[in-house]
Amino acid sequence: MNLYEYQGKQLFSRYNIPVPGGYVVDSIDKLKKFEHPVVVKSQILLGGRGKSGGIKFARKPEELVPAVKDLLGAKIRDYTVKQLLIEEMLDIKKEFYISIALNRTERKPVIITSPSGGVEIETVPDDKIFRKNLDPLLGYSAFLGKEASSFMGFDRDLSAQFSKILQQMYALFIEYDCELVEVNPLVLTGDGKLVAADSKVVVDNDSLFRHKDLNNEDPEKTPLEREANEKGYSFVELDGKIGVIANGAGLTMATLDALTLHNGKPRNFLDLGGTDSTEIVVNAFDLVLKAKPTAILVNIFGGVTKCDTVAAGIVEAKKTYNIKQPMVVRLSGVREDEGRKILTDNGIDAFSEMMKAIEKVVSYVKVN
Amino acid sequence: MNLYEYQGKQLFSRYNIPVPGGYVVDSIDKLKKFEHPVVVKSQILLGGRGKSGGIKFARKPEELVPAVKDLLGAKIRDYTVKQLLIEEMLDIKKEFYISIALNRTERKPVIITSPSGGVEIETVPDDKIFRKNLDPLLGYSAFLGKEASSFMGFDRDLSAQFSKILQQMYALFIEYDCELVEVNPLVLTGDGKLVAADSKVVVDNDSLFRHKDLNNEDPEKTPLEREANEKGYSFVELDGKIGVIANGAGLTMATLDALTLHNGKPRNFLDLGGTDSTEIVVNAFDLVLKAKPTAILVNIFGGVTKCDTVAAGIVEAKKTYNIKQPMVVRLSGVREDEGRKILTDNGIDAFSEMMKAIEKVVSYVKVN
Amino acid sequence: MGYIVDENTKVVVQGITGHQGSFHAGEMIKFGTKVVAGVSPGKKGTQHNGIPVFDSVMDAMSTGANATMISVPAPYVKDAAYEAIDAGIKLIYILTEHVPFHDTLEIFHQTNVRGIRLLGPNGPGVTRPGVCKIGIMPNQIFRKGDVAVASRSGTLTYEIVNAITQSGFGETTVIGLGGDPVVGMTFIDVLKLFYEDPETRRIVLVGEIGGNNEEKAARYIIEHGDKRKKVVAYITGRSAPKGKRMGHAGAIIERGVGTAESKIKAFTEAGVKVADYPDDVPGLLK
Amino acid sequence: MGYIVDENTKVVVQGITGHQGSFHAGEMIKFGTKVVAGVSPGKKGTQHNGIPVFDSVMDAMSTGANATMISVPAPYVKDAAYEAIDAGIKLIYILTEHVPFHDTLEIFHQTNVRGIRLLGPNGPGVTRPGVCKIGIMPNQIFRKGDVAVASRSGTLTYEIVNAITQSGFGETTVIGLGGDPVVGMTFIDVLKLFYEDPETRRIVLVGEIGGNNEEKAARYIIEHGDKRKKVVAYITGRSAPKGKRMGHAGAIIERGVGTAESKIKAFTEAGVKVADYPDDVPGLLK
Repeated sequence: MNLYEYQGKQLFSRYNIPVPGGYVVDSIDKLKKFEHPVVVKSQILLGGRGKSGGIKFARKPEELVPAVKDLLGAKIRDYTVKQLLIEEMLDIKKEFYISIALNRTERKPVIITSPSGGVEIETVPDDKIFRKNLDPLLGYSAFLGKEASSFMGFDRDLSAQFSKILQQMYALFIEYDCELVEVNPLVLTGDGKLVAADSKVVVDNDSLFRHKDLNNEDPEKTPLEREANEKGYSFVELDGKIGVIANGAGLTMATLDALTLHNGKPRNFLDLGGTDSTEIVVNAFDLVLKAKPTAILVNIFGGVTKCDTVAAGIVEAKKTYNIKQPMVVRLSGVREDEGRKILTDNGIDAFSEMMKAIEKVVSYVKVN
Repeated sequence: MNLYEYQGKQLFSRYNIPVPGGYVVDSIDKLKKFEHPVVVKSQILLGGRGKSGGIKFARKPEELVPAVKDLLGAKIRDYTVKQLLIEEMLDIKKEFYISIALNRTERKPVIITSPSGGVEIETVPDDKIFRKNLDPLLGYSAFLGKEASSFMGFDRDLSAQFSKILQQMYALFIEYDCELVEVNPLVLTGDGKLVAADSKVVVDNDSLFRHKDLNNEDPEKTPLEREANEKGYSFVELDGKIGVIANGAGLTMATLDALTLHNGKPRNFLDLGGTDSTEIVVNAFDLVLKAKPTAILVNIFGGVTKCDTVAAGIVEAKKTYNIKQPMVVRLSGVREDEGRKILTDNGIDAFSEMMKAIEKVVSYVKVN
Repeated sequence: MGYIVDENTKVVVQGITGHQGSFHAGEMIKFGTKVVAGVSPGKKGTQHNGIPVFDSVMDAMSTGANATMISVPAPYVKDAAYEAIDAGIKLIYILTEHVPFHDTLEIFHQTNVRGIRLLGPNGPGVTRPGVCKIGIMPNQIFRKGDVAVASRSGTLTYEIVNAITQSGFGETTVIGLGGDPVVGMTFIDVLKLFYEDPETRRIVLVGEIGGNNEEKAARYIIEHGDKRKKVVAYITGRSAPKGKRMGHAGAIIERGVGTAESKIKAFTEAGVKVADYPDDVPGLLK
Repeated sequence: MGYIVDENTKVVVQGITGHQGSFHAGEMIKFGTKVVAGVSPGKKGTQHNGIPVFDSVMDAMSTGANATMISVPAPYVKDAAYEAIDAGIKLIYILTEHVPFHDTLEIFHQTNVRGIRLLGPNGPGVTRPGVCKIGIMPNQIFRKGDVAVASRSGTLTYEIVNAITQSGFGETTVIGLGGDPVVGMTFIDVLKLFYEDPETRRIVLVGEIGGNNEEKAARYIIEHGDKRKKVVAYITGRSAPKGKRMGHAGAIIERGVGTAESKIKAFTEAGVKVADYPDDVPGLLK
């Protein structure tokens, strides 16, 4: 789950990572009195907000209301701005980069810092980047801050500030089950303080049961995806025409790949998961039908999810939702014969080979 | 450092380990109104307080003041009672034992629990004791509570209470650098609650720099030992006649052993430590002289602490304190010749072999 | 247990009284696996499907158990794994999905420094036809043969194994690595085993988008591969859009890393033929 | 570094600009030890007694360092040790005294699972005459010979080593285990090394009250000892009263465990002669 900048900064505050003074508004009448120059920042989950016009400055009192009016409700790329962070403008002397992320390759948290901040870290040359994998059994130790500070070329005072920030970021990374805690830029102000001018915090969805304080709707999800996820399905909307129901994430992905290679674009990803229940199949149809596909493909390899259970679900769904679209079913594996019989008894054909089913369903969308 | 029962229980409270309601008094006018039967417990660091008469009961209001008067200021074995814990009397249904300690052999914390509580754990037969070494890299995990509860024969509710207490004791053990966290007895009350009726908490002295909230004087130490420790010496008072100054804990112990085997009992243990300074030697004499020894033995094997430094200290101390007792010096090792010359120049002889010095100093106390 | 599982593998099932644990323990016994114990606190002394149930893994060690299948809800997986580590279990397979990856990270490093093998989480387990099965793969799809399969997914693995079996081949070993971003065994770990195993003559790797384990495996094949053993791969997620998790937590293309193209290119450069469709795999093994 | 220290041991000193670190680094160089680097944050690029100084152990690894002497104040020892572990150091010797034992516990287990050797805390280090010295033992007392010494104390070790040398013997190795209740190496650990070392023909163990390491060593000698190597022991603390720490944090008799009597009895039963006085040790070696 991606946190908004202001949510990340609230966590930063709780972990004693310095952030600029500021507040969040979702309407113009919640603006506070102008006391010093501020930055008005759209709270959307989009990299490069600044370049896309999502950030405005109010150096004088009369500039604040227009900036807020401009941004609130504005559409920036695919995002509608619903909240603004009004934040004290910093006296920026220098910008740095610092993050802690999961290094999947090493299966360790990795610390990344750079004296070149304020730009995408991918664009910074390697010799300007300090990377250090952290042994999770050792956890955070003070020497890590010293090593990073030495690379950054910090004096004793900045080294102490930087090490403290790094230590607290690591505590946040661990305690909030983060995939990423990033500060870019980390600003050195005119009076010699390091301040987190931005925040990017990504929390592992699977850990949310122990972080009840975080309950974002993921704004990157469509309403239908959200509905499906709440019902427990892995579901992704795509821009093709063929509705897909399959079992197992790998097989579902393979199904989409096969459709695409056959020039039949899928409308969605839907994985029935590993539960053997007719109701789950019926509800899956409900979701796929809401996506208004031109044709439907059901691709099942029976294991824990048995073919006859799926067949019964297909029959019930066809009646319940009065499905008009052409539907192609492939059944193979555990209780395949029983499943096929149920379908045949209800006038539905079923392939045994996946590729035949792919070809068939693609033929329907090509005809249309 | 040993904590008093009430201090341990204050920590227990902070860690949500249930304790009986109660308060501490050091004078009779601090007694609160009698509201229910109470136990009046002497706060002294002595096992078996009860048997020694250190605990009294007040079941009725009129029994409270006499009990407090009896105990406050009383002398129990070597301890004077200065504080009393006035504590709600528990409705005891059963008594258990639970502790976490350092297992030196395994170099791991060890959990010890027993359904036989309220007696010295050493007297409980082995088959009534659950022992489990804890891997410090894994730390505490819930399964430990389940394993211990299964041994104790607890039902689901008691198992949950017991596991919580164990988990919190472990947190205390780690966070307060404890050598021992012991609850004996852990009481099961009439209404089915587990309550810590006593506490024994021992904290590693070397960790006190990070536990500024704990600042007990160790009551097991004599005033002279306390003075010496504050000045940075390892110093123990013993009941013999020969004052001892040596360098290195091992050599000092070996010196005491050799004296004892020669029937010359030492008055003290004093280790100069590994610092090379005349002043440290002079101050050591000050301490030893305060113990009023009949004779003094200085036993030095020069390494980091050099023989000539010690010799200079001896000469200075002899003048400063006008030492009258017979003194035997043994010098060997680094800068032995230079040291011996300093002593000779000031009319002091020095042996090279330890055993000769031992024999000599013992001859003085035998003559006396 | 040199080769993940063998005739001496004795399995304890943590969470045996749960729906999944109960069902799959039964299936494993039917396959011939020595399921020697179940663990379910408070059920000491009972039996479940003829399997003796214990309060703790430590107690269950009296049965000679050396491997565990963990099938407990995600929030309790770390505790279950630590219990198994503490008891001296040598192979830990975690069936559970949705385990927080920070928990898996800790479990992985704790097992790794102690020489304990970790399989999963969120994978179908390991099967050696005729020898032993731990996990949830359907019993019917296997035949003893010379093909070793390692895969990041579940059902797709069955699909491919089934195709391999149907086309006349058979399997030495099938290993499901798990669909999470952090799992216990990687393609390189299993490649080492497959190259060492004299019975394995063909190798199938079923990868997917996300991470760079496939690329590392390709490099390993170039540097350490045994050319007498043919390696075939299949990669899912060619059609996946950037930034969307395709079911598996690990199957996501982030900042340009983890694309199917990159993996297919790496395998091709290592001389590994990459199948376009699952059904094409058996043909490439010939 | 099979045998704790050898010709290839290259030492970094953590805390080289401190009083102790500075002095003993110089003494070690005089002894012939390859002291290749010092660490002191913020002093990168400087020299100390001709030794290059680095900001971190990681940076110091460029000198080929494989061992460290940690001489930093007690509150910083754990961090220094973790830094050395992280950098890949294979032998960690901690000179510092008064390290909280919980810190030592963690350091010990972290090194132990990684196959790193830990010596100390609060011991004088290790010396192989003619080869290498790490620590604070006085250079003058050694002569190359066939006696291996392991001890829980410092100055008493010098006393006994000096007596051994004066009486015409010499030493293969002298190891100070450290005077704390938890230390990295025990008598059993060093006995294994002494028995394996062909140059060692006589062994001296200097124990003291507290714990039961001496008793365990005696059992090890009975079960695994090489009878061709004579073992002599000396135990301090016979005259110590119960419950009083005799200088060393580890030297305390608690609840009847750790008495000198128990240790002397165990050694005697293992055929190990126990000296009454330090000076008696050389005589028993003959």
